[in-house]
Amino acid sequence: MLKVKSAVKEFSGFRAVDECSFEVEENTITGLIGPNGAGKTTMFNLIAGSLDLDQGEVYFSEQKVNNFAPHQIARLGLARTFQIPKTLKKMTVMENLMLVPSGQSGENLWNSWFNSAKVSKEEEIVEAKAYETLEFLELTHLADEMAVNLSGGQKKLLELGRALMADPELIMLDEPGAGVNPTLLNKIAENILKLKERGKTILLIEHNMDLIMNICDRVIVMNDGKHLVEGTPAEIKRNPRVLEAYLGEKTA
Amino acid sequence: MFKKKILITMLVMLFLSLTVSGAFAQDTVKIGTLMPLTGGLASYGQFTRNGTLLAQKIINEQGGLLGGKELELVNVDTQTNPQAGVDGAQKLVSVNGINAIVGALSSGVTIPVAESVTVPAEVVLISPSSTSPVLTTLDDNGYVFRTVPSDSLQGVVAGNLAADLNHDSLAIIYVNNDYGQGLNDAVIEQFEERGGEVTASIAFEPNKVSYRSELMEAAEGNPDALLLIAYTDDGGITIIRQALENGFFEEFIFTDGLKAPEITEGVEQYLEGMRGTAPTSMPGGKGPELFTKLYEEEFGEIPPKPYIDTSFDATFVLALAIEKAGSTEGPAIRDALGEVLAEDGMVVNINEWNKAKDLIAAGEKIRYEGASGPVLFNDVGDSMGAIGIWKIEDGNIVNESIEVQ
Amino acid sequence: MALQLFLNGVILGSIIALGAIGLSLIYGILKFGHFAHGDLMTLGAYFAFLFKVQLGLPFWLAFVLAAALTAGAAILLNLILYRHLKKRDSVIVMISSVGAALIIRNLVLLFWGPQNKFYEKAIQMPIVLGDGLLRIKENQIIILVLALTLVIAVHLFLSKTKLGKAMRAMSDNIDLAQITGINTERVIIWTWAMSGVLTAAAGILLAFDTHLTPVMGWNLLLPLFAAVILGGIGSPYGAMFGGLVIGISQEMSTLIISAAYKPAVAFTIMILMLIIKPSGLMGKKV
Amino acid sequence: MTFAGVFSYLVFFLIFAGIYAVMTLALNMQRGFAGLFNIGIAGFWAVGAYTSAIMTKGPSPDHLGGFGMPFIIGLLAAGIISSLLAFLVGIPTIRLREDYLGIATIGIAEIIRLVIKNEAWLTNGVRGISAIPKPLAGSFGSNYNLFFLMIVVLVIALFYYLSEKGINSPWGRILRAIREDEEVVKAVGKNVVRYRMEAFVLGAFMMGVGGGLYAHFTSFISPEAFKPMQATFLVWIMLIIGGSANNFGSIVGAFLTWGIWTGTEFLTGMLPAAYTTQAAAIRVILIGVFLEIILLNRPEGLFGEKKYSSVSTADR
Amino acid sequence: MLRINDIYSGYGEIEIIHGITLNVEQGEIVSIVGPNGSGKSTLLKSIFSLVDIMGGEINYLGSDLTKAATDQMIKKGLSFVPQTDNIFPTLTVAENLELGAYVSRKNLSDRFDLIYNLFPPLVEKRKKKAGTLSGGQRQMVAFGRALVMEPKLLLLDEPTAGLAPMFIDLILEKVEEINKTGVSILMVEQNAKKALAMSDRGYVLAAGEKKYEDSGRGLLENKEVAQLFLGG
Repeated sequence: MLKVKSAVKEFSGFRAVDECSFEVEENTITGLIGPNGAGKTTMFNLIAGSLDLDQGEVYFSEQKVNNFAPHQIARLGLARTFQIPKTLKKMTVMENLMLVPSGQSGENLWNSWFNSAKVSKEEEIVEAKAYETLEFLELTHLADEMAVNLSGGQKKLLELGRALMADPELIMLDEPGAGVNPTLLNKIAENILKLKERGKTILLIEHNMDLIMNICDRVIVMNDGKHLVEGTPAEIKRNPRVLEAYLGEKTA
Repeated sequence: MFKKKILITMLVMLFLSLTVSGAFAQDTVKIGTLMPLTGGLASYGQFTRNGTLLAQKIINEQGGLLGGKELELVNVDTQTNPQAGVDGAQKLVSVNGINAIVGALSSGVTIPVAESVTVPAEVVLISPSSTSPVLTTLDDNGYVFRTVPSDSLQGVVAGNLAADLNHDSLAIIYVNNDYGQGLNDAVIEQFEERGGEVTASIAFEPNKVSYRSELMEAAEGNPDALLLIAYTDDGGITIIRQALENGFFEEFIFTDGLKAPEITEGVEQYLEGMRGTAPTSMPGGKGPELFTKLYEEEFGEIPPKPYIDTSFDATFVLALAIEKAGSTEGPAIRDALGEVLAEDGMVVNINEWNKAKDLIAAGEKIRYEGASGPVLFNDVGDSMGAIGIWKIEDGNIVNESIEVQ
Repeated sequence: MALQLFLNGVILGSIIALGAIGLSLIYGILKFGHFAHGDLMTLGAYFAFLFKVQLGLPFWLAFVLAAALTAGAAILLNLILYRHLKKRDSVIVMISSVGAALIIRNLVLLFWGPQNKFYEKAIQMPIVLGDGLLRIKENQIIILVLALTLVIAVHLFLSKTKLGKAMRAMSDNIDLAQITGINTERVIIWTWAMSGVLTAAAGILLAFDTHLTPVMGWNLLLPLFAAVILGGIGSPYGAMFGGLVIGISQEMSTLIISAAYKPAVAFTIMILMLIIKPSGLMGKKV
Repeated sequence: MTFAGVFSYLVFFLIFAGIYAVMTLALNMQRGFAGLFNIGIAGFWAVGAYTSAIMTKGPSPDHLGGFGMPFIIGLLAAGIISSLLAFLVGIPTIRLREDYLGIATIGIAEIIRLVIKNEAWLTNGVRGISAIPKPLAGSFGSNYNLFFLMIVVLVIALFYYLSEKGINSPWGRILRAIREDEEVVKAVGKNVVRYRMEAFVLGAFMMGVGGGLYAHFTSFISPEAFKPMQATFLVWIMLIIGGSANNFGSIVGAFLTWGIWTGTEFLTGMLPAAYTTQAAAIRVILIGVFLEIILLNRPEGLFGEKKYSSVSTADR
Repeated sequence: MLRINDIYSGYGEIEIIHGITLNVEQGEIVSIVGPNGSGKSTLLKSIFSLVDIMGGEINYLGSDLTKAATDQMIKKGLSFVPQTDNIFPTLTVAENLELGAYVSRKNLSDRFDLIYNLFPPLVEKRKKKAGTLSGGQRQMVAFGRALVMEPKLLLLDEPTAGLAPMFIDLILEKVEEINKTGVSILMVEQNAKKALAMSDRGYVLAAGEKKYEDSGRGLLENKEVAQLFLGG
């Protein structure tokens, strides 16, 4: 599904991602963990095209996607969320979601003007889909609320919803659990599992180990921009190198 | 709250602007003037407006027109900008109810005013300074006149002057507008016809800080003299000074825009004996001298700017035409303008409004010895002026000879 | 000929550079294009006219007083206008500076009228060097010396004084400057003062070489911006260099293209620069 | 002052303000909706005006022309050429930081003005193009201006409708989203540069048409009409006073500002002749002060930003 | 010397720190550790009023800091090294250091000598623009700038973030050296183990709240703390 080969990214001499390689299998939930500064978010940005690789390769669905523009990769079926939830503040929750589906004919200005019938028909479908997504997230009561008025957790859900609207093959979630209260966290976990049931592939960065342990099929640990270890959650939990990495004891 | 206040302020201002300007509208004959008081030509507009005011004063002091009505002038600032000028002209016509217009100064404003306001509204317009040849061919139903000759006329004289001064080659630097362009074309044609060679013809952008590179370009090929087509304030003086300072040229020929003592200030010794051309009065007329005297009595020293006199004349002949027509209707004024003036008419000087009225009452034709020379219109409304040659003597400008058309 | 054009370009360029330094610093620290900068330049030139011609003071004194007054005017603009708009979109601040430009220009028109003015009526004959190869006026030498002195002074100020370093630091990173204990409000005021002095100097020198008109600064504004962009926004040294490049290329362009297109040279360089290297020759990240 | 006079001036005033309103609507598309900083309006205005003039005039020895196209074609061509220009300007600059785009556009506008001034074969240079045909000239007698006003109102209405419809459509949704957070829009697979460019080009189209209207109304154009103050910054002032990202506010802003701009003329008229120059300067100063007061007290403009939405909530 | 009492802070309407109490005594090294997003940096920024304070108070050497101006804080001996963007890239190294002396210029050369002794690599880079240095050297410049302020209490926000392993140890050694000259230290650090090992006391944060407080050693030996990082 997703293959990263010897990825390298430098920021003014500092290697944020250093020869990192890993694979994500189809229809699995894979956790990407590691201490702060390990290069996880940088890795996400490299995959999603927000940053360009200095070296290495990224394959998505067997296609080499090195240095694609973000919107190009998104169109191949990759959706992502952001660590700090990004929402379109002065737009409604509904609009936040309806923005997403690609290939809407109304995105063409000409159609929006002169092909109203077709556009509004599609809009109904998109709207229904957005509403469905909100139902899935149990957010329907907020449909017409401006995104800026949502709580932190609700914004996280909205981000998730936006990822769903894209009908992606692969969803990359950057800390879906950060700053979220336990109830909401459970809900997010549930939703992620449901997505797997629907056949999606999920890659998530997370610091909440409960979440990782409970839902992940595999866990990849990054440290210092490198792929440190990889395994099932149970294996990872027992691995001494992981604990060391977290507490800052460098392996010499 | 604030929004409301702003809206109200704006509406009040709008209302005031419509009413105040038209409020004192009783029993006067109104002529609109379109003069730039801000923008690029602001330094001319103030004085050309004075020219019109002087005419107004003379006419009103001598009993007004149409049986004792006062002449009222209403000015609108064109901002030297067609958008504002056209709007202002329409305001004059519609709101102020003027009967004729003097203005505007630049052809860039005059022509759109004529095309979109005065011609459709059948209002006579006399420009004191728009020299563009376009004005001649304008489809104007005869409503557009000017008291300044088309630039082609002066160009011929300037070209001849250069040849007469035994210059074999000539460089021209001209201001990049329709005035400069027109003169430039005419000079080249005439000078080359006389066997001379124009080595360079360079347009300059007004109000730039340095013209040294233009001058350098002009000086290439060592022409005998520089013919400078410019106004004093848009770069003309700077060009003269920089030409002298850097030794690019020693011989100059000037045109009307530079006929001003200002150009010699500080550089008298270098410009001594230089000559130039300018529209002027026919031989025998004493309009210009009289005008200078009257102007200085009223406003103090007359500035060395062109078109103050032609503005005066435009106002005066409009008054003549209105008196002749006995009406303030546009078509009547238009027809009267063609009838009242004649080369062989009875001489009227610029301070003789009463005499003019009497002559008109007696059905006589008038030869108006205007401030800028005799004013006569040809059948397309252009002034048939004369071009004079002037010379710098002891730092002063003196008229030397006159070339009649 | 080329040499002469080059010299003319250097003179024009050093005047542009003086104006551009202040514009660049303000752009760098306050993050907006100050469209009233050209008109501040005009104001400075007219202040000097007031002192030198109308009040008969010696040139150097007029220069100093005019520079001080212009600095005051710049500070005043900041106090009554830009300071209050700091949190706004930079476009709003820019539009307000257009308004300020209108106000200043018309104040000049109001007090001094639309006619051209001169500091000195008499002209100077140039010193001819190398058998007519190069001509330079005494005044132009004064301009070059003064401009050079000011540029060196600015350089010393920016590199040696506490305040100068603080200005550069703020242009780099205003938040860090704040936690370093720099009183940012005060430094901003000093930045305005300094660019007021420099822009007044530019205006005075320009008028000294040619003449005064109420639109002189507005006409030079775009070349100023071109110099700033060329040098990299916020980089005072870049602005100096950019000013010289713009001045020289404008003058020398007449070797190749018609003089009528001379004003376009600055814009063309600017646009090419934006396409090739938007951060400017000496600029930081965009 | 007669009623008929005031009425005919009012019609005239509305035509002019209306042409400015077209410009303001266009700028609102670029600035208000897409966040694009165009301070070269004069350039697009001029290109539109000259294009339409050249397309519709009969043959003239003074400049390119002789196509004799109908008015409508002239306007369309004006829009198209102006958009083409925007496209070319946009290719290198639309990705840059907003103030870079601004400075690039003002530079382009000045270059355009110089080209118009100096390429006489194309534009008749400084002498300008005269006798630009008015549509159906002579058909309405003294009511002609009323007819022209109808055309202007029609254009405003059309642009207003298209702009509103566009901004409330999925297309506008993307545009509004770009203004909120570009990263999100990229992450969901939309080509941000393309939508920016579309808004820029569309705005330029409207400016071109506005320029065409101007040319046909005044029948004469010359480089003088396209200076930055009246042809660019005034439009900006209108937009800011009316309220950015609000089509209705843009139109009102244009009418009010043009009213003040020309209306404060009465100040000059009231004072003795000796002070007219001063009065004219004071007037412009007052306009400047007025603008600053609005910016300081109400930077979002009189009407502020309007909430646009692609979804109607009624049916749920 | 520093007492943070029940502080609430965050960005705009988003509250990140939910009532934390903390103190630093004269001469101590105090570390704040905790998982990502626990609010460590925000807490540090609250002290310098770089985020919005919604409640609580900050007391430093007996006076209320919550409303103090930055230059006042610096005069009283507080200085702060941010995690990123902590140098002026177009200024030279020497100029960067000098700006640290912006508020007070007493004994400047002594202070510079101290910095150059502490960070010898900076000596030869003195005239170089700080933006051209490597990450570790930049961090030295940032430290140097803060130390020139002659702080009594130095606030460090993840001083080792983004540094190569060899530099991490170096920088932390320097922190201890600085502490030995009598400067108290409050730092947020990701390398929890190392940080706690050298600290007199430590605080463990999670989700914007204080979870544990103990001596550095004590926290290191606390199994629960270790669990917190890997999930409890």
